[in-house]
This record gives sequence, C-alpha cells and structure tokens, in this order.
Amino acid sequence: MMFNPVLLIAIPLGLAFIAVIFKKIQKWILALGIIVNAVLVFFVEKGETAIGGFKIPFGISLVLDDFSAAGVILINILALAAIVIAFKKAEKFAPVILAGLAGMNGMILTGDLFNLFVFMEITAISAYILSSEGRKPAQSFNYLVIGSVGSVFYLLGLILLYNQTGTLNMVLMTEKTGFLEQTVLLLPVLLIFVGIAVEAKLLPMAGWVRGVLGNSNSYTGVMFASVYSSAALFVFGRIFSQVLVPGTTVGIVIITIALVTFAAGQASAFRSKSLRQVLLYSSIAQSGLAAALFATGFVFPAVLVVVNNAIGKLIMFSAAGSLEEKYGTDDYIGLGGAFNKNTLTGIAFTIAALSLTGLPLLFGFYAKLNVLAAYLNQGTFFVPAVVLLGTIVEGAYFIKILIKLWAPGKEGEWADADQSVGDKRIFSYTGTIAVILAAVLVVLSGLLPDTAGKLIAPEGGLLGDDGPAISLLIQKGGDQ
Amino acid sequence: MNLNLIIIITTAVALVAYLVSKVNDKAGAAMTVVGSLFALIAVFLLRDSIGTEITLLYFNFNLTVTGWYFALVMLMAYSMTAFFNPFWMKKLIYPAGYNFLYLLSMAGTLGVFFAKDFITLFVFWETVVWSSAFIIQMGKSRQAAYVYYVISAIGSMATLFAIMFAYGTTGTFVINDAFGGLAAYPGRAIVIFVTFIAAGMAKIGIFPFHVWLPFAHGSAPHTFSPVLSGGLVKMGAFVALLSVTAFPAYKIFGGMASFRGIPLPIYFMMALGAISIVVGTLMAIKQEDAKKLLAYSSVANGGYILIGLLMLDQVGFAGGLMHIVNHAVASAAAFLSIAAVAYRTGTTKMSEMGGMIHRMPITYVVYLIAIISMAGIPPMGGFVSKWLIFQGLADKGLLFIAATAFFGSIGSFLYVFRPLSAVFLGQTFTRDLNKKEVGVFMLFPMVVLTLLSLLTGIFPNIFLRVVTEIQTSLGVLPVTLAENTIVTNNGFLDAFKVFIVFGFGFAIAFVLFIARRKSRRVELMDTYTSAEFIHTRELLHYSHSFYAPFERLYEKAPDTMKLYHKAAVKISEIGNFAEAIFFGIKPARTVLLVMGTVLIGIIAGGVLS
Amino acid sequence: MIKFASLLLIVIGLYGILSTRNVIKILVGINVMEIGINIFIIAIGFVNGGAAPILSVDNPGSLLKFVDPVAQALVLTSIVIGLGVTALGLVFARKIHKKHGTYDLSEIGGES
Amino acid sequence: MNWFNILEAGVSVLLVAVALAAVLSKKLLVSIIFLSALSMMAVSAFALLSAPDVAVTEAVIGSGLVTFIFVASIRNLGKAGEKL
Repeated sequence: MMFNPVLLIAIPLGLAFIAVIFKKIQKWILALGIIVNAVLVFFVEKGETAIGGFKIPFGISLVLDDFSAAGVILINILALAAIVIAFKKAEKFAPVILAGLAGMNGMILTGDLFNLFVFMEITAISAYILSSEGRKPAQSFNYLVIGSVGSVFYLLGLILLYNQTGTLNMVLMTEKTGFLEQTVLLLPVLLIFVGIAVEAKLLPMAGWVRGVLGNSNSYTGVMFASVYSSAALFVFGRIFSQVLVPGTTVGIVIITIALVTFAAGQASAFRSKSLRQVLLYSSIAQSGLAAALFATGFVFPAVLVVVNNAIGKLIMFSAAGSLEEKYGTDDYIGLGGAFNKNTLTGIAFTIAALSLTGLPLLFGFYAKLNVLAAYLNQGTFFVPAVVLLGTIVEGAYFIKILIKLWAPGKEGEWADADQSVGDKRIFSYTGTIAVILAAVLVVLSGLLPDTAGKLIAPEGGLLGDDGPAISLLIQKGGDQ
Repeated sequence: MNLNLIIIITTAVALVAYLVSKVNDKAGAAMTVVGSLFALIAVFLLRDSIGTEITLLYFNFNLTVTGWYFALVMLMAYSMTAFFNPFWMKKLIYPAGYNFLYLLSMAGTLGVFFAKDFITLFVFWETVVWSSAFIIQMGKSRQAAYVYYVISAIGSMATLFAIMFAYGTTGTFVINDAFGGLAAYPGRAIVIFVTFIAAGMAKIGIFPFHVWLPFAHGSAPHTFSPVLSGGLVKMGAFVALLSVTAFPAYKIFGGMASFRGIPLPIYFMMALGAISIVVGTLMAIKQEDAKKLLAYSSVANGGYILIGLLMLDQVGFAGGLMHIVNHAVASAAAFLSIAAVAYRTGTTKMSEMGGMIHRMPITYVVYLIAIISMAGIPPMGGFVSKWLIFQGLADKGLLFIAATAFFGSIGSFLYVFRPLSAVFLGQTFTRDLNKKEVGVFMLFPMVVLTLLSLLTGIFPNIFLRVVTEIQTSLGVLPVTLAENTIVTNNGFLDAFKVFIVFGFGFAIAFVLFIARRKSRRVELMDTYTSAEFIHTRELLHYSHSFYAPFERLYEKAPDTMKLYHKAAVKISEIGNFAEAIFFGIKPARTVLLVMGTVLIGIIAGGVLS
Repeated sequence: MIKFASLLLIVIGLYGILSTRNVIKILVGINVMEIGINIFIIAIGFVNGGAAPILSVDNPGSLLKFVDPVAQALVLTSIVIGLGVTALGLVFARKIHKKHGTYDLSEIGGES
Repeated sequence: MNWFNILEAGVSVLLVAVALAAVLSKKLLVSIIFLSALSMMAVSAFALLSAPDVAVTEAVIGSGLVTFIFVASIRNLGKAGEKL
C-alpha cells in the first residue's frame, strides 16, 4: 500500500500542534511522529502530487522522484537516529523538532519555488529555536539575522525570476529560464544561492556555524550538522542541478564560491583545537564539495558526499557533544584516551572519521571515487587536485584527533591507559547501539558499493546518467 | 587453497584474534603467529596457480610471479615478527586491537601484491596504511603515527589522482590496460608517472618523503618496527616496480630527452633514490637510538632498491629485486635483535647499554650477521644484490648514482657497527648483569632470519632463479646464472667461493681472538675525563657522539622535516585567515560578505561573459 | 518609481544591520528590509490600471485586467513569516539582555 | 503625469525618508515608532498598488503586532536600553 507524500509533511506538522497543546505527553508524541515518518517514508507514492485541487502547474505540487526520495529517506532516518541517540536532550523541543521535520520534508518534496521558501522558513525558525539550547543567545541571534537576510535575498532573487518567467513552478521555470541569457540569470541565481547557503553552510552565509555548532550538544549538533544541512543540500541540488541549471558563467561563479568554501573549511578545521570546531569546519568543507558537485551537474557523486557526510557527522557530532557534557571540555588535547573505556563508540567514531576522509572499504571511498571519476571523465583536473589536497589536510586533522582520543601517553613513552582522562561512558546503551549501527552501515555500504549505489539511485532514475556507472565499473574491475 | 580463501581466512583469524585477546591477550597474540604462518605457507603453495585470476567482492586479483615473490617477502617479515608478539602484550594499550590490526594489515598487503586493477590495489594499500598507523600510535610516539599517516596520505592521494587520471584517459581500471593505453598521451603520461610513483616513494622512504621512517620505525612498538622496515616498505618497492613495468615507462618516455639511455623522468626518480642513500647514510651516522639508526639505514637501502628497480635491465633490476629479499631479512633480523635487547633492558638508547654479548650471545650473532648483510659486506646476501646494482650502474655509466651508492656502502660501515659495539661489545652495565638471553620462542625467528641471510649470501641463485622468472614474465632479459655463479658483462660472482674465503678469514680472526684474550676489564663508564667531572652520565659512554667530528661537517644541513612543518604552519595560517574573514561570529560581518559576494559574483559574471 | 523606492528600502535595511551593534536596531533593520521586499513583490506584480484580484459583483469576469494574484499571496505569507522571525528575534534579544545586561553586541565581546 | 504617478512619487519619497529615520534614529523607541510609520506607509503603498487584502494584513500585523511586541520587549528596560 502506497501513501500520499503529503502525509510526510502533514503528520509531523499536525503532531507538532498536538504536542503544543498536550505538553505532558509531548515526548511520546515526538517519538511517535518521528517513528511514523521514518517508516512511512518507505511507502510513499512516487510521482507528482497536486495539493489543493489546482491543476499542475497552477497549484502547488509535491514531486517525489529518485532524488527527493533519497533526500526524504535520509532526512527521516537521520532524524530518528538523532532522537534515539539523545532522546533526553530532544524531548523538550518536541513541537519544534516535529515542525522542523515537516519543513525539511516539504523543502525536499515541493515542486514550487515559493512553497520552498515557506518550508525553508519553517525549518529555519525551528533551527533558530533549537540553537538557543546552546545558551549563547548572541549566537542564536546572529544565526537569526543571517537567516533573515538570506531569506530576503532568496525572495528577491525569486521575484526577479518570476518577473522574467511568470511562473514559480520548478518544471516550468526550467523550461523558461532555458531561453534566458546568462547575464540576466546571474543576479537572481546568485541571490537564490545566498538564500539557500544559510542552512547549507556555504561560504558567504557560514558565519553562524561557528557560534551555533560550536556550542551544540549531542542532539542539536547532529540536527545542525547532518539533518538540516543535508536537507538544505538536497534543496541546493534540486535547484542548481535541475531547475536553474547554471550555464558556464553562472556555473563558474558558483563553483568557485563552493570550492573556496571547501578550502577555507579544511584549512580552518586543520587549525582548530576544539573537537566540535574541527567537525563543524569539516562540515562546511563537505558542504562546499557537495555544492560544487551539484552546480557542475554531478548529482550522483554529490548525493554520495551528502549521505557520507550526514552519517559521519551524525556519529561524530553526537560523540563530540556527549564528550563535552561528560568531561566539560571538547579541546581534544584534553580528551586524551577518552575512547579507552568507550571502545565501541570509539570504533564507530573512527569509522566515521575514516569514511569522511574517504578511506577504502568504507562508504566514503566510494563517494570520493565517484567525485574524482566524474571530474576526470569530464576532463577537469583542477578540481580533483583541490579535492585531493583537501583530503590530505582532512586526513591529517582527523588522524590527529583519533590518535589523541585513542592513545593517551607522553611523547617518548608507550601509550598508557592510566593517562587517559577518565572512564566516563559517552553514550547510553541505546545511543551506543545507534552509533554502532550507523558505523556498520558505513562499512557494509563500503564493501557492497554496488548495492548501496542502487539504493541511493535506482537505475533509470533521475540520477541514472552519471549514476551507478562507476560502481559497476568497480565491480568488473574496469572492463567495459 | 586459493587467494580469496587466504585473504578471508586471515581476516577471519584477525577477528577471532581480537575476540580471543579480550579474554587472554597472549592467546590472541599466538593467533597472530598461527595466522601469519598459515598465510606464509598458503601463499607459498600458490606457486602452482600463478597466472590465474580470481575475484572477491569487487576486488580482482591476478596471481603474478612478481606478486608472489613480494608477498612471500612480506609474509616472512610478518610471520617471523609475530613470534615476538606474545611477549609485548603487557606493554600495549590495546592488545586486542594490535593483534587484529596486525593480521588485517597483513591481509591488506596480499591484496596489494596480487591486485589486477587499481581499485583493488588502492583499497588494500590504504587499508594497510591506516591499520598500521593505528598500530604505530601504541608505541612510544603519537607524533610518529601522525607523521607516518600524513606522509603516506600525500603519496596515496597523488597515486589516487594518477589512477583516476589514467582511468579518465583510457577508461579502464585494469592496471596493465590503463597504463598500457597511455602511450598515445605522452604529456599526460608524465603527470601520471610522477604522481603514481609518489605513494611508492613515500612508502619506501625516498627523499623528500623519508621523514616518517625514523619517527615511525624508531617509535613503533618494537614488534612492529621489523614489519615496517622489513615488510611494509617493500610495498613501496612494488609500486615503483609497477610504475616502470605495468606503466611502460621506458616505452612511453623512450622518445624523450634522456641521460645515458635513461629517460629524464626516470632518471630524476633515480636521482632522488641516490639522494636518499646519501641522506639516509648521513643521518644514520648521527643517531643515538639503535632503532632510529636502523630506520635511517632503511632509507638508504630503499634508495638502492628504487635505483635497481628503475633500471629495468638485465643486471641492476635483478639486483634491486634481490635486495628486496636481502634487506627485508636483514632489517627484520636487526630490528628483532634490538627488540630482544629492549625486552631485557627496556631501552633502545645505545648509551644506556653495553656488553650485552656476554648476556645475549645468540642475539649478538643475529645482529652481527644482519648488519653484515645490510652493509653489503660479503659473504652475506646484501653483498650480492649491491654488487648486481653496481654492475648495472657501471654498465650504463651512471657515474653520479654509482658514486652515491658507493658512498652509501662506505657510510654503512660507519653506522651499522655502532650499535654492535655500543650495545653488544664493551663491558656490561652492572644493572644488566643478571639479564638472560631471550627464550626459545623469540630466538626461533631470529635464527631463521639469520639462516636466511646466510642462505641468500651463499646460494643467491636460489632466489635469483625466481628473479629471472620475474624478469622473463616482464619481458626483460633475465640475468645470466650458471651453476652457483652470476655472470654479468663485467665479470662474474661465485658467492660460495666468496663465502669460503671470508669464512676462512673469520675463522682466523676468531682463533686470534680466543688466543689473546687478555684485556683489562673496567666498568663501562670508567672513562678518562681529564679530571673533569661530567654530570650527564651518558656522555661517559664511549659510543656517545661517536662520529662527532664527522657529524660537524654536515650539522648545518637543512632538515626536511622543517619543510613539512612550514607547510603545516601555512595551512594553519590560511585557516586563521579564513576564520577571521569568513567565519566571524558577528552578524554584520556576514552581511558585508554576502553583499561582497553578490557584487563580486556579478562583476565576475560580467567579465566572463 | 515605487519599485526603486522598495529596493532602496532593502539597501537601507542592510545599512541598518551593518551600522549598529544594538540587537533591537538590527531587528528594525531586518523589518525594513522585509517591508522593502514585500512592496517590491507587489510592485512587480502590479499592472498599471489593474483591479484588485478579488472576484465581486463589480468585477464579475476575467475580462478585466487584474494585478497578479500570485504576488499578493506571496506577500501575505511573507508578512506572517516576518512576524514570526521578528518575535523570535526579540526573544533572543531578551535572552541576551538577561544574560549580559545589554543589547549591545560589541559589549558582549567574543561569545563563541 | 496623472494622480497615480504623483501619489506614487509621494509614497516613494516618504517610504525612503521614514525608513532612513527608523534606521538612523539614536533612540530605540523613536526607531520603533518610525518602523511603525514605515509600516503604515507600506500599507498605503499596497493600497495604491491594488492590493487591499495585503494592505489590511500589513496594517494589522506590520504596524500593529510587530510594533506591539517591539515596544513590549523594550518597555521594562528603562534608560539602559535606550542608548544606542
């Protein structure tokens, strides 16, 4: 039995209102909503659904194709995992989280640019409220100001496009903008880019990230770094690889911004001493890479990067937030040997870090391979070189953290468990299980990339063009 | 038994060893012995199935004689060192993790040597890199694991670039096809050659990538240093080999400018190998720590191997291949004997030991024979392979490189005997008087390696026959072998006769030594100091700063490590800059940035279109 | 004419955000921007001499020239969202005041 | 030049002037009052551009509710809150 995708938005939104009314049982409503959504997302009907009785393209429509299906599945599963890891932290925000989930599902599913704006704002407001958990109101305020400016810019770009094309429907927009000149498109596209860049953590708008994610806990960190940013990146992908496909001029501008984001993020992560700060800069870098891929039109590699980053950051941010709560610091030099008594969590964290670096046998390697292959097949050498240099830096800072967290001990002496910071448990049992499951997923999908690739992009789907080709190639050892 | 099964079983044993170690770490360590010996025997038996291909998951393997040869060398280092593992479990922070990673990295090396396509090669390669990085951090230095990983990553990423570039050019990942098809693109081929060989250079420790060896070899757990130096370094040699054979470097670069018949790109790499010989030798002379000294000697020997392999000719290439075995055996034995000493005394600093020959005579003999081989002195194997490399260089008239190789040989006399005299000879520290020789379980691998060292020296043709097979399979004219004699253009070598002559010399020296044993015994630190009181006790050790006058000649030489330091500082500076500019925590900054971005974007767009 | 005035409003709003460290005034700046963009949207959708897009006895059919109804729908939504964001911003402003005793971001210093 | 154009010009000038006043005024309360005035000008602009329903909404929310919450939040701050 297949359901209408509207339910993915309507159920959490409705439950959010109910949770506001019945404050006493809001945590159960939260659990119910998230679980129902995580199950439902596998049983929604593909295709275009009109809302409100208007015919497409006059009304608002939801589009569930392979791309948005991958997006909503990822988002809802991640939201579930985040709740499982830190339910205690999440329960007081039940209505906010549910509304945010509705907003994210809406963002990914909608086929209308203004509708997208509304859902983005719902998501953003829920994110602002969640950020206040960091107890740094000035940072939340900073986030809100940046978000508001971004949304005004988005609206401005949108209305300029509307003025040119007379439509807000994505499909029609694609057709009509095809006739427009690049110079005309440049300003609106840049404005829209800036608007989406807030949640996607891309450069001109990434100023909030340090303040908000740097003070995140084991729940909010996961929400910002993997859930919200994945949703925003999927929207980015939808717009810049399908709706407003950038031509040469616009493309060069956007890709340059994205690559600068990548480089700046990696370099900043390299110099950071705080665990969460390293992770947040690494998230910015990964977002930059995904954005560059989307803007070039390499949808499948970009989706792989997004998924890899989301799962990796889920594990790492929840661990980092939890470490901060347990030990009162997240300066990784002061956390020497924290994994000594948390072996399972440590292994999951290690797998996540190695996967983000793109080490083989893990999902990240498959992602990295697709990224490189896409560019080199196209004949671009510059971007792969940048990506690989970034990977060296990334590997350097991750291995530094891993070594520190695993092996305490003075330089010149053997690593010694007695020198570790203590033996507090990082996660509860459910949290550990969730994290381990995520890590197992990373390993399994790395060992069976073909299956994983097909799950993300079924053959013949929207992503099929540059899709599973490389995984099949690996399978056959390159025999074509 | 096929290769898939070997890899799967060793991985499974690794997992079992992990679980067993959780209960009893010694039992887990014993599993590493079992697992590695099993792999050694199983791979040895693969000889009959050479030439077949096999697939596991998405990995494709191709059983070549080259891979078989390398795999045996590697597994020899792993299995012999494994005998030491049970005795070091107490010192390790994660015994279970160590045992697991030990076997996992071993399984990884198998995949590297038998890879048919690049994906397989790279996947297994990186598996080895990160699993060994996690082993190294358990040793004496965290910094070591970091440096090791970063340098390896530089090499690996360059190689990945080469792999993907070749794929983008020829459309295939199969090693021979992907590289074979590059002949039509000589411009790209240079880039691919240089970047592909980078991982190999980083692994062998060729200048300027050599900085990780003293760190990692010197500080890794004593039971892993032999594997690192004797085994893993040879993975780099394998990649270097691929870059002249699978990548038909001589064919592709044949039309280019060349120096004495060697195309310039290849000559450049050989020159780097020559520099490594010099740098490794000079640095080894300086060291005060026995393991660091041996690590630098690995740098120098890596240079020999690289030069030999890159010649890809009848004689020098055979020498390079032969030197892989010799150096693996000798350096594994040397590191193991130092580990055995460290097991008893708890240190590897030369100035803290002395006279161990009285306590650990067998270990002494093991070390002696190992360094004789390493220094390339007859009658050990190292002499045969270095002789072949010299012959190759002389044939081609590559004087500069031959000179450095010669320099390295002389230099190695200077440094390899220092641990010998400092650790084993002289008087025993009072502290160490009650120390005993290590147990049979630890002596066994050392003795086996020593016998192998002798075997390579006395009957090198046993190994050279395999080398000729490799040469034939790669389409190179094989080195000429007669009955126990190696024949080259410039002469011939009968290793057995050399052994007889040198053995006779040894015997005479030994008799003289026994006959005139009348030296006065004093306490080790009882040194004449001109009535000056020396506070630092280790300065009294006669082997401390042994070559100080010589070292002064090059003490001002630039340190390569500083280069990497500077690069890291630069990246941090860029990071600081980016944080200050882009990631400020005030809203006004971001608003300005947005306006700037839009403005610049529009201007750039206007300029571009 | 009014189009340009509304665009100018957005610029003034941006200037307002940039020129002050006071959180309330930053919110005022954001509101100015939002008003500017709302007027701009309506102005874009405006057809000279067009009637309001409301069906009534006076304008029964589609024969008449309507101004764009989509633009007006957008602005309605946008106004409501603007209210929500402003309210939330004020909540944060109160929290800042409670924690630091001031509305001035420059007095708070490097809270990160 | 008809009545529409004249009105449009007048509203435009007022919009910009009031917005500048809102942004530039030193006192918070004055600033908020000017913001409210700006909202009223926006209402007239909407009415002028044949958007009566938007105008009504803006009047209620923009000049009503927004002003109210602004004033409410700075009301009990006394003099400290009024400096720039």
